[in-house]
Amino acid sequence: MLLIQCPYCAVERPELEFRYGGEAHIARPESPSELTDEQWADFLYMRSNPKGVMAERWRHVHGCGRFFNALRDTVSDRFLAVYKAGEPRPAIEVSAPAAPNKETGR
Amino acid sequence: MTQIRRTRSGGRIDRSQPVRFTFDGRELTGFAGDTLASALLANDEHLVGRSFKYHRPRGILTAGSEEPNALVGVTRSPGSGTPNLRATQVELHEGLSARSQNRFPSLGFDIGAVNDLLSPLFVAGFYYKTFMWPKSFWNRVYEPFIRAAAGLGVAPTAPDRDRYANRYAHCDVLIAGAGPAGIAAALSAAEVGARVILADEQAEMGGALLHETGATVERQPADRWLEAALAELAANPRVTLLLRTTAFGYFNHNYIALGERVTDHLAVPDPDLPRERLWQVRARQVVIAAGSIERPLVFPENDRPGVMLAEAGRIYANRYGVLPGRSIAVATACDTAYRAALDIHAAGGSIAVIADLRERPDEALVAEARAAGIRVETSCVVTGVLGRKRVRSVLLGRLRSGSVTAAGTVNADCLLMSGGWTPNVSLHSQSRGKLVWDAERGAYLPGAAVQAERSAGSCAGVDGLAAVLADGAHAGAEAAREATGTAHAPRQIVAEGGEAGIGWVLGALPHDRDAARVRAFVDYQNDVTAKDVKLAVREGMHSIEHIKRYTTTGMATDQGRLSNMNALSIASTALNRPVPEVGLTTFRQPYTPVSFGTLATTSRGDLFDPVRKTPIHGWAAGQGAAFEDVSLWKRAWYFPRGGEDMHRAVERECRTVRESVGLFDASTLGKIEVVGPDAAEFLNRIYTNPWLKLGPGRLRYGLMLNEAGFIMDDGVVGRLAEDRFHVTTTTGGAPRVLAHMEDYLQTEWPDLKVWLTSTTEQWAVIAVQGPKAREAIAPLVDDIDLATEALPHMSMREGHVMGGIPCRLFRMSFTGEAGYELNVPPSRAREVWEAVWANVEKLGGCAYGTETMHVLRAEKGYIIVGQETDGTVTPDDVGMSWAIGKKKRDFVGMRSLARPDLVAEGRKQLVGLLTRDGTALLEEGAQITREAVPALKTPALGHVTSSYVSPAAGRPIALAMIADGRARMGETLHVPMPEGAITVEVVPPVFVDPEGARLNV
Amino acid sequence: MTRFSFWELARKALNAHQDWGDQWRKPEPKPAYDVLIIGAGGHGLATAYYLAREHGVTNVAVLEKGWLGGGNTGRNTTIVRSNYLWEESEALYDHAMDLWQDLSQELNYNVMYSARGVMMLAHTVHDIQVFKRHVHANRLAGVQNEWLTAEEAKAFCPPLNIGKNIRYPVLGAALQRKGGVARHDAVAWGYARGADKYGVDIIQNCAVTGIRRNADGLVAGVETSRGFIGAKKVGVVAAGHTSTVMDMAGVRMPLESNPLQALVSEPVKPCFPCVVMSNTVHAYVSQSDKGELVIGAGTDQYVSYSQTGGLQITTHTVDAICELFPMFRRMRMLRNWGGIVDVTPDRSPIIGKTPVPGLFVNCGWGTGGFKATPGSGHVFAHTIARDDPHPINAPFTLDRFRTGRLIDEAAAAAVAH
Amino acid sequence: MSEAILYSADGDTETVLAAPGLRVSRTRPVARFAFRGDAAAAGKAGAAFGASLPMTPLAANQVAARAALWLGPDEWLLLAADEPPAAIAAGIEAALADVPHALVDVSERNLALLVEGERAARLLNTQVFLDLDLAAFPVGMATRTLFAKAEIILWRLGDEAFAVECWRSFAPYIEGLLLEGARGL
Ligand SMILES: Cc1cc2nc3c(=O)[nH]c(=O)nc-3n(C[C@H](O)[C@H](O)[C@H](O)COP(=O)(O)OP(=O)(O)OC[C@H]3O[C@@H](n4cnc5c(N)ncnc54)[C@H](O)[C@@H]3O)c2cc1C
Ligand SMILES: NC(=O)c1ccc[n+]([C@@H]2O[C@H](COP(=O)([O-])OP(=O)(O)OC[C@H]3O[C@@H](n4cnc5c(N)ncnc54)[C@H](O)[C@@H]3O)[C@@H](O)[C@H]2O)c1
Ligand SMILES: Cc1cc2nc3c(=O)[nH]c(=O)nc-3n(C[C@H](O)[C@H](O)[C@H](O)COP(=O)(O)O)c2cc1C
Ligand SMILES: [Zn+2]
Repeated sequence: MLLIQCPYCAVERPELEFRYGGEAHIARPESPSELTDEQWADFLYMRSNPKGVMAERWRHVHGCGRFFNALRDTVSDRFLAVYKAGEPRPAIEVSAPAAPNKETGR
Repeated sequence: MTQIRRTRSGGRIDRSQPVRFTFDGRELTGFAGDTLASALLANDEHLVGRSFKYHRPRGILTAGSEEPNALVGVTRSPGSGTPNLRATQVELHEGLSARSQNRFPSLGFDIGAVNDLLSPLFVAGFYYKTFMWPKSFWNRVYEPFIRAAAGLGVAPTAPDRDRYANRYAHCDVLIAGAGPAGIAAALSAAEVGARVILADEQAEMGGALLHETGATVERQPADRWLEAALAELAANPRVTLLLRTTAFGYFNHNYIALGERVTDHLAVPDPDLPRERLWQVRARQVVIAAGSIERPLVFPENDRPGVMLAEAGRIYANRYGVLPGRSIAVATACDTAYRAALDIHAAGGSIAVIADLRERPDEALVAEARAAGIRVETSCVVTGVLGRKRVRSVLLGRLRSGSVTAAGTVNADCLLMSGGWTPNVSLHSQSRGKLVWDAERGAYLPGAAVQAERSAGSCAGVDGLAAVLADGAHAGAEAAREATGTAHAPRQIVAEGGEAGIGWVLGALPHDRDAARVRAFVDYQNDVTAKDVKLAVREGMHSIEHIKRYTTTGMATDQGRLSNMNALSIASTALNRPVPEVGLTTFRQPYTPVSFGTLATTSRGDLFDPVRKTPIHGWAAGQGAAFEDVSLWKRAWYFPRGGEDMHRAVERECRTVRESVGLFDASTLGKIEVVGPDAAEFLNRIYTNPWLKLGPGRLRYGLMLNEAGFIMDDGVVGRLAEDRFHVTTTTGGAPRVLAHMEDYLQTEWPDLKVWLTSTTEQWAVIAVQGPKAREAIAPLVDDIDLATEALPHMSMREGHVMGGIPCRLFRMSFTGEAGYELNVPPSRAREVWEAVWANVEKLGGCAYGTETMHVLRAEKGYIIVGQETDGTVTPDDVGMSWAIGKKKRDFVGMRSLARPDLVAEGRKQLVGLLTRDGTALLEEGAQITREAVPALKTPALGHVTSSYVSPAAGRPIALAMIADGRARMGETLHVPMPEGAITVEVVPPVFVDPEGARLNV
Repeated sequence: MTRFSFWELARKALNAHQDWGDQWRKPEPKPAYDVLIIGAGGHGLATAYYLAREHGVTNVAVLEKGWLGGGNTGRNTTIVRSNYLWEESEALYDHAMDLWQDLSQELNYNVMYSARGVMMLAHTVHDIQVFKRHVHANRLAGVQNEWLTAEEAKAFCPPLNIGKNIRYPVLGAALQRKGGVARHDAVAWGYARGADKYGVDIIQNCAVTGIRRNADGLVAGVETSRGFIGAKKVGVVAAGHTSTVMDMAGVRMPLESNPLQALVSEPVKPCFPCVVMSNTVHAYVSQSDKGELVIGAGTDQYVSYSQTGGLQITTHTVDAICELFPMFRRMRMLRNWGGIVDVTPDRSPIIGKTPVPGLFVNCGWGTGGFKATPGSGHVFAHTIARDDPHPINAPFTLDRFRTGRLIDEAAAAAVAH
Repeated sequence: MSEAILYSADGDTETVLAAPGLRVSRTRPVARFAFRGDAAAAGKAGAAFGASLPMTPLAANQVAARAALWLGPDEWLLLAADEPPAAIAAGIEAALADVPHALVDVSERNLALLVEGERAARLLNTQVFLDLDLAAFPVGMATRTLFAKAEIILWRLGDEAFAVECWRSFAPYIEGLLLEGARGL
């Protein structure tokens, strides 16, 4: 179970207090009706789903209730940063530590 | 004769306390402090189980949790046995009843052993190649046969009455394993004031110290020091010592799961004690001090009862006071087996020979053995054993430049073996730590840590008691420093004895036997032989993962703890690739099997999930209501009277509501108070409806879509004031809706000044519906004018009832009748309910449940989200375009409604259905077709979403979603059922009072 | 290639099984192929097999970054059923169901398809409505499915607790009798051996790291850890890794990858005769031919590629198992693992063409694609060979997320596996 | 800490469980409000309420029979045992007439249990996953968290005393688990 730092409560809490909110920084378009179907589908459904560092939303639902963002490495599950909603993605560009290649044993 | 193999003295057992137990129904005796294994051995019982596939007789191989052979079932009461327990871990208690497994009719004579004769056929992967013809035989003959033969013990059949507990814990330093390394770590860490948890899976702490009889620590005998060290730790309030507690899982972010076995070792446990307890520990730092595991030698017939690991033999002799045999041969590639031989010899055992694979073992050791009168052979390999259910003699071979010549037979009923030691890297690996191949030691060692953990002692490849203690102390101090920020020198502990064990061998040993006829076992429990591993490679299974899955090596209940390294080495040879290139299979939790009860802890019955009850629940239960589960809530479903079934009760309730008045508990509806200057604007964006112009004191039905344009929830919303709304949601949808609103509010429109508060449980809701509804409540209302002009349909007032009980009074209807909803404080709700009830009764009314509510609303064509809709339905589909604010620029889901498929022809639309014969009740979920007997795979036009006998319509009615439904009014369609199709007519989905006249009485 | 049979086994036993050969070759990659399949899971291997067998396209390579069958094919709970709701799904999964019936014989590899019945439990009035809708829809489509009362469910699965003493008592069940389980590894191996027989190259330890397109935007081949391999057509069948592979061609996907866990108990003698699924309390359980209870747990909520998951996911499922089968509290978990599943917004797969000419994708099977393996491979092979979808997979386009023509099994069924 | 003034348990009827080193009791009703707004609003609200709203995460401020618990950056729980809710609300609303905020009466929504005694923390840790060591969870700390599957607000009133606030319908579940946890603790 992940241990997640809430930037509002300033404490680390177990994942059970949090609800995942999917990829971060996908702002709802200002005027949806002006978008083409493709653009709207992009907003609704297309996700980067990266293997490596990902900006994602969490909500401290059983804590302060706030949404915030985090950078997490989706291979190691390690958090690199947490930041409040509305703040820009921090410039930490940590390359994901190479996953041990279990398949080949090398 | 009892306990003939018991030594005269020594060991940690309590000779003053004999303990009676049964094995396969036979009564035997051991001593307090014995394990089942040591007690059986004391009684010279070696044959304890049968193997998985070939049903070969098997004995006791180890003295620990890695035991693959001696698995037994232990029964406390009929039907509640625990299968597959390791005899080496089962602590003896008075009356213990254990049974051998996987044999029929008896352990000594097992019919399944024919499989052993067929073993030339039953090689790795054989079942993939056969049992395919005739086809029908697979399910009827072959598979049942395979299944019956496989499996080990027998699953319990009676519900488990035992309790299981849970505990969350935090610590600075968690130490897994309380051998010398773990204890030294604990002492050092505790010295700094760190919070320490020290857990060991055994019944006693001490690890190797429990049988290191010759060693001294701090110039005392090892066991004396151990006692003092444990006393010191026990006296420290910041240290938690957990016995019989296995660290079984190492999860993300230093989350470690421990399983504590609390009562299985007790003859008569205190009923208040749980059987097992799950510890979920978040540790700042972890020290893994899990020791190492001795490795078997892979030689022909190495699985015979009587063949045992050398250190296990030593443990039985030193710790349990049991000699593993009358005449004991030792085969080894490692120094530690000499210590075993010498200790057993000292305990009165007879050592027939030490056969050492190595050409030049440590001279001092050889000399010591010979001085004790023990025959030592070097360059000598064991090539097999004779005896079927017990070793009778041991075959030796002489090793010369790789080839083997026979070197005679030694009479022995026990063979101790050692192929060296495998560091226990399981937890490190679970924590995602890498492993590093150490060619010199022939072992994988823990590499760099990924989480906050370190390995210490034998599991880190550190050897020799003094070095292990020093390593443990260092690890403890380091861990404590990192956890607490306080540095402290590690505890200095001097020790002598417990020397390092040098020497090892991996893989199958060479022999001079007929290769085609003999079998050397790699994975004992799953009967995987060296030949199987080679066959897998021959068939193209070149990945170690394929080899594992094709042969099942490492997949038994010991998870390859003893076998993986040998299998790997054999594969490496067959593949002609170095070991580290072949790689290891993945270590997974649990470290040892953990019972489902431990994982489920207290979760059962009403504690499985919260049972939410409304303040009216007790009253309803008192009236004999039936309840249904809706999300976590219990809702009154119907109120049967005098033996009514549901249909009769519902019919009566429906009729009563339409004729006079009904009382309904709507407390479970979700409620959200939306407050702030931008509240109306917020709701405008969240709901399809317009809100800006709704006046205070007015109600409006709101429809909520998800961003994909599909109906997500609905409910009535009241405006309490300019900046304050009382929102209601469906019972099940309440948490979802609040989360959805918070999401948009916080992340899309943070500029809006509006806040949400759940008030679901601030208000109990008493719905009073029917032509006499006003009469029923009027006498109770203090300060609200109920006249239609003052309080028209879809309006609300705040006031009081019954002399000062606050009430938000809504005039609204979900039945088509005039109705009110009294929102009152839950603490007073029962009072109010009963007062209303008294009036309702006087008026000839009734209480009704959710089923009647469903019928009444269906008669009016009101949808239920989740019943008429299923996540693929738009407002227009259910004829609710009217709920969409036409002038709105945007709301959640609006853009999606314009997508091609959502505006396409042929969408399913809400309609009513009447059966042609006027009597048949359609089944909800039934399909609707054009033809009475459609050709197979003809797509249905739609399905019945709701169907009830309608007392008001005097016939069954139904709602349905049908393609182009609104254009089909009057059309005749069919509902094909197994017994034949039912003819239906498509009608508008309103069956009662289409004009809504009844609302305004 | 040796044909497998009892007699062959007996014959080979005479020479101590020394004469068995590779079940599939270990070829070096050729410079180019007509078709490259990325991902040697069951779906990828089946695709290659049917390309060769049904369409005569044999100049095919399957590229696998690890060992074949090591993805979700090798780590799933093997539940096979076809009683899905929507016509599109019924057609797809029942097509697979048809192929399962003779798969062992077809592949000459015993995949141990065991039609022991899959029973889905209803615990609420809403569950009953949903399951009955399935039963009726399935009947019209010729898909086996029947409704059982709680007592009938208990008769079919005696360990089941249908007492009222549990939090969500069992109210009934939907049963597909020909649903069941199969031996997951054998499916991968059988298809691998079958494809290999037709000349398909299966290249393991070969990770695709890039997708090359020519000047016209057409697919030209792939970069791999073993160099460039040319191809006219490329089919991506990479399950949990689909997004990363498609990203190499610049195509964004409506997918999220989550760890999904499963566990097995220690093996015991036969005690559980069928497959039981309950989405309401979250339990998926069957007993394998080896005797372990095979139990499906849930997904972690977050995107992860780690093949491990949280303890709470496991305990949550074991809670439910113990409620439904209270005798199993004394059973013990032997091993718990995870796989990475690719989940689409409507929980239905995407099988078909992509915006890139020559690039095809088969993904989004999420938590439930093992059962579809034969059917999926079969229709995907058709799609690649003809450059045109098979009627069965025609609705499962990527474009449906633009038009809104979703095939939302999750919304309709709320059943995962 | 003057917890007795705010939360009071009286009589045997309120006792959920009593064991050596352990006592769990139900409390008498108190007034409760969810207060939402920015720091300025909170400042004014505190002044009107009589116990200032803490600005530090997880802090609680108690003044006699009133307390304000920080629940989020714009959210506080106000508790009062000395006046009926309506009167308290009127006072706060009056002071905040021009300041955007939300004050919602949740007096009836919640119930509170007192968990006290030497083994209180240990008992709570059967279902609460927080570190309840005094250093990690000092007296006066309050937080929303989970008790098994029920959301609670946990407030440490003393070295060996905790208040557990929960939604009304979850109380039997929490009590049931406390009783279960107390066995063989
Ligand atoms: C725990 C669990 C339980 C499940 N239970 C069931 C069930 O009961 N019933 C059911 O029907 N389904 C179940 N599923 C789902 C099912 O396992 C999958 O849908 C199915 O196996 C997918 O098969 P596949 O061939 O598409 O994928 P996989 O078997 O995952 O194959 C994809 C392959 O692509 C390879 N690959 C990825 N990236 C690259 C690259 N860049 N280069 C080369 N190769 C690459 C991977 O290594 C992998 O081998 C379960 C899944 C899990 C994880
Ligand atoms: N490597 C060798 O060659 C070798 C061989 C034999 C003996 N020794 C001696 O053994 C001793 C090693 O000391 P040590 O402390 O490293 O190991 P140890 O074997 O003495 O102790 C390890 C302890 O960890 C426990 N354990 C293992 N996994 C566990 C888990 N997951 N959860 C809970 N408990 C677990 C075991 O029950 C055991 O008590 C030294 O005295 C050393 O000289 C070493
Ligand atoms: C249906 C099924 C049955 C399994 N049975 C066993 C088993 O009896 N013993 C075992 O150790 N592992 C068993 N496994 C788990 C595998 O050992 C392994 O954990 C899984 O394939 C995932 O691979 P990984 O753990 O190497 O990542 C089984 C897996 C599946 C899918
Ligand atoms: Zn927070």
